[in-house]
Amino acid sequence: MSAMVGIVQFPGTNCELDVQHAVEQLGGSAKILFHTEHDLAGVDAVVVPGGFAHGDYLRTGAIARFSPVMESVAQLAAAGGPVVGICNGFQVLCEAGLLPGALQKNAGLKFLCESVDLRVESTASVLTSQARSGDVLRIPINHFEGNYVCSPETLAELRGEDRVVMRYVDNPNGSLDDIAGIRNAAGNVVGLMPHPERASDAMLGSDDGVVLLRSLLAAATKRSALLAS
Amino acid sequence: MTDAELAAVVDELEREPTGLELAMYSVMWSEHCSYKSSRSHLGRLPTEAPWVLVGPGEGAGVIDVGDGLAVAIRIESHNHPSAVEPYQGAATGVGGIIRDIFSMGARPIAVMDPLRFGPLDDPRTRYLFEGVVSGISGYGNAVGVPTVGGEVVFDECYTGNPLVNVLCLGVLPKERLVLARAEGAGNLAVLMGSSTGRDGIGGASVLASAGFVEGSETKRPSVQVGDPFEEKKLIEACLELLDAGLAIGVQDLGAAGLSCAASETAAKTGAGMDVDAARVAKREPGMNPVEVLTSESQERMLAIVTPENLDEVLVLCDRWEIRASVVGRVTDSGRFRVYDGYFDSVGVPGANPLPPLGDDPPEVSSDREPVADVPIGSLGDGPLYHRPLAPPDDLDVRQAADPARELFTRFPPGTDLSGELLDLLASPNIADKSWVWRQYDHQLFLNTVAGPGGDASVLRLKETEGRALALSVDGKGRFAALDPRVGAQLAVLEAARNVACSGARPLALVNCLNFGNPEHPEVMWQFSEAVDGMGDACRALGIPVVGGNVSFYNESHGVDIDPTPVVGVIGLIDDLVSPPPGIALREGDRIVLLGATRPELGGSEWATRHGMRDGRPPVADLAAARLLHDLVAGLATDRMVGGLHDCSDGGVAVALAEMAIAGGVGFRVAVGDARTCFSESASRVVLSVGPEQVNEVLGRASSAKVPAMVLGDAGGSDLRSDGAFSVTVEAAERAWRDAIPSIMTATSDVGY
Amino acid sequence: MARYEARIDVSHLPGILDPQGATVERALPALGYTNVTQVSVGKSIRLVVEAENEGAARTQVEEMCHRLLANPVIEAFDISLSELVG
Amino acid sequence: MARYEARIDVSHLPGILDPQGATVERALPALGYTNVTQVSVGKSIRLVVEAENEGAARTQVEEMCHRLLANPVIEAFDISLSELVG
Ligand SMILES: Nc1ncnc2c1ncn2[C@@H]1O[C@H](COP(=O)(O)OP(=O)(O)O)[C@@H](O)[C@H]1O
Ligand SMILES: [Mg+2]
Repeated sequence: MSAMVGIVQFPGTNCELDVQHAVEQLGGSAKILFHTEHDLAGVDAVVVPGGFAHGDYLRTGAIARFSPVMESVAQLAAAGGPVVGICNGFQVLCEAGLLPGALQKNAGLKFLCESVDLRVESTASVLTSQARSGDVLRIPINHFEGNYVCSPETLAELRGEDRVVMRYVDNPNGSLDDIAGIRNAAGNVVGLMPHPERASDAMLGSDDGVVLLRSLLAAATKRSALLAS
Repeated sequence: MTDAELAAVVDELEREPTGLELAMYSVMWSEHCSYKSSRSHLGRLPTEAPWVLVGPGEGAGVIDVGDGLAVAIRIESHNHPSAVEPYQGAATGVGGIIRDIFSMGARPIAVMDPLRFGPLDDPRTRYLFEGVVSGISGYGNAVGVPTVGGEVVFDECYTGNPLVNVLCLGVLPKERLVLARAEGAGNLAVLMGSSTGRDGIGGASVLASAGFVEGSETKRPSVQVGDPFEEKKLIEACLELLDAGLAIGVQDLGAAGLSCAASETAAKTGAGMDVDAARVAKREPGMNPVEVLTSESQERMLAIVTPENLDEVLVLCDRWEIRASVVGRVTDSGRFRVYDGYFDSVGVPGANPLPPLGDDPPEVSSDREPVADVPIGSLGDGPLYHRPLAPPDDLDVRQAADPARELFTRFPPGTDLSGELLDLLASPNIADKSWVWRQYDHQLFLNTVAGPGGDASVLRLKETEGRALALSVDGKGRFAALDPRVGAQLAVLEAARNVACSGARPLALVNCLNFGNPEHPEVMWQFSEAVDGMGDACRALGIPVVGGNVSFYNESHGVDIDPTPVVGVIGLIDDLVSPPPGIALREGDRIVLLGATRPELGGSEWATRHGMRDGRPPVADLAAARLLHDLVAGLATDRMVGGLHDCSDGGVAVALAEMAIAGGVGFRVAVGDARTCFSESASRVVLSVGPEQVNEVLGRASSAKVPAMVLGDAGGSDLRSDGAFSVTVEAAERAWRDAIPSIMTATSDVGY
Repeated sequence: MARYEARIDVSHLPGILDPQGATVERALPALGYTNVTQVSVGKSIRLVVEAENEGAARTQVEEMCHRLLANPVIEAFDISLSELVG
Repeated sequence: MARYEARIDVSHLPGILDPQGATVERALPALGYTNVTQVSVGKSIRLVVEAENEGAARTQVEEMCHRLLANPVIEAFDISLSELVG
């Protein structure tokens, strides 16, 4: 049986079916996890997808992180399971404390939906294991709050531990140190603002996101094998 | 409401109306809700085709696109609310049109936004432009419906009265199609979504049915605030309800709020409806039935459900964290009755419920006399006007002018037109609009094969084997001002031509008719002419009109806007195996122009930039257009071209420049003098064709009886037309790309 | 010239929908707070303005609120000023 | 039980860039305001809480701020309470 990717759906989430479609196009299996669920039964990896959980009201991710499903996601993360937050999902993971820092409004105070170039910086993560360091991928961003900030100490730590997973080649939103994505120390929790699922089919203009989704599927498969043994 | 209308109400009821009845009739019989000035004309539009499942008159038009799939489409204006509060006006416009689509059982998958403002050198205009675009972005993105294309036009006639039109498209499995119908006495009307507030009271009638006076304080209380999060939950809940077969019908609450939604659903089946105002969740204490029934609070839907299904419906709504309560009951009385305290919480009449928390007990709760009791059909059956028509006095004079002659004198053959070309590229009407559409999520759902920035937007239908939709919205107000009949035809032709450029065949059209004050005979004449022109063009191209919207009273300080019929055309691509060619020039290609060029500059962008607004619009040769569209769709489908682009604003010189910028490659052509460079002759398309395919392309054109001419070659880094202009691709791109952002950032003097 | 710190509280006009406030209010019980009502979320703006005197400072801040900082169509504002010394 | 109105002012931590404040500050000179500096834009939250006494109310509101209303990574908060009578 192939590994199962769980995709979290909060009220207001809108990229869950897109991630599911992209995963399935690559031969993976995925299912939607409603935010009220406590049980991740049978899921080998979790994606917290993009959208506007709870309308992004108050702060992006602020309310979502209290959802029952997030407790289980935190447990999975603690147990070394792959957890990836894309866009709004990245914001939720930061609010939940699974990743450090926060995402503020873009420097230009405008929503941005466009393709950007991303440089892969660290391959020691469940999202980039199959990419090469230095690769430049063209992947769309789609956010108003993608401007990463953290304390100087956190930044030093992220840099020192090779935890910046991807950087913008041409910073679109004012993000600190051009950060587009980061990982936790173990590399099993990753957050990134760009949307790999939107770059997973040449028909849509780019398939540069496929290598990221494949990395995630590989990590899920590995975990599923680990649990089986 | 006029005296005659009031007399008609008294006639209908055979007594004086109650306060609530009067309020309901006055909103329902407003221009906005009743189409009383336009109805007598709209019947002249063609509406039928074998693939049309639902035509005009319902929430949205629905067409069959094959493979068991149908598409719902509709367009609406939100002009007046956007002039008062641009962000919220535009946001709630998007919210409203999306509700029209999912109330048919369709999942909304795309929005388009044809917009019109005054010139950008006016600070108020910049404020409106910025606010409207952020409102569409803020609402559309958060509600999770991509905005895949649109239009922005700047013209002085819109300075006091901007136009904000929004189109929405949804897909549905054919068997999920539902019409908003209330049937079966004893069935319940469940109000879902936001609480009902005092916002938007009298909105439809006050804002859309009267001229707009800038800065008018009195209209401010009716500003509505959009809540895209609530709407997103409503979309999911309503589609789940329909999928599970739990609702007989759902109806959105739009203009005239609950009075319209509740009466309309029942009037369509000849049933009756009792509504209990006390059962409606209110945002503020002390709201009376008049306020409750006419409130236009956003994000509300009415579902008709059987009593047996009620519990399941409430559970489903609870799962999506939306409020739901029984507020009405279907009857067979043929009457629309409103009570204030009549139902218990599960819709059993005759009970005497506790008032909602914080409310005083309704005064009339115990006697259970209705506070309104009217024949149910009468609300929707407003007056019908045959308003007088007369062409504007100055029309002959305006049409007699010939800007081509004057411009030819100023720019005789041999004049270097490089500066003119750069100036046109930097005109906000022609310049790059990515400042706008970058703010819109235009990719959600992974359907967007061609997004904004080209001719038509192309959406694949993932649920099918390779089918795709092409969409374009266009309006030609300046042409319509000079000849409304021809102007309307040209709008249809341009939208259809854009769709053809992606290889699609047109299936249907929706229109948004933005006009001035219908009490002016000139405006009604323009309207009538435009309807005829649109009808003719649609018939010639075989495109049925499946829906529309009329917006009158677009005027400021007594001056009407140019007549602005906007159309959206949707086309179908049967088998999309790779992205359509797009507009980019390809190095080494030959450049071919299809269609005939005449010295037509009346109403053109070039003439307007030189202060000339008069003349005649380009000829709209409908038969020639049809031949061109068929030829072009075939060339695109068979991938006979590397790129192709519709020729419209700014003429062939601008079309070529846009293709060069997109391809990052120059060209050398001979397009003649100023009159042919910038002429806006209709029904032309520029092709970038591989040298080995040129002969076949020319052959196909000749057998299709479409004029075709090789203009020159693509290559190099200059845009050159012999004896006319020569600029670098870089300079052209800079002029085109920087125009709007530099105006919008250099002058961040926007304020309220 | 004196310097004043202005603290401007921008809130929704009564009767105008406040989706943020409503959403936060709905979220609180799940966090164990069942005793909280009437949540509203507005903006709080701080700035420093140089002016002749407090009256002049207030007039200017009010004007800025009308023109830029608050949207008079849907928002109300409330200004408090304090002089900065040194 | 008494009822308290809490007014919570959420602002950016010093050293954390405030994109909204920066934008407003940049826009002001074009409007003719050249004497305004240190603009910051934060949130102002109001709510009503029922509690035994002011101390209990404050403790709860503080906890709500820590957990939900403010993000300690980037924001500071300031609470003022007033008892509602009647
Ligand atoms: N308001 C808008 N929203 C989204 N896209 C827009 C908007 N205005 C223009 N666009 C996009 O920019 C491109 C160029 O627009 P336009 O010049 O009006 O095209 P055309 O002349 O071919 O009709 C189109 O793809 C259009 O969809
Ligand atoms: Mg076009």
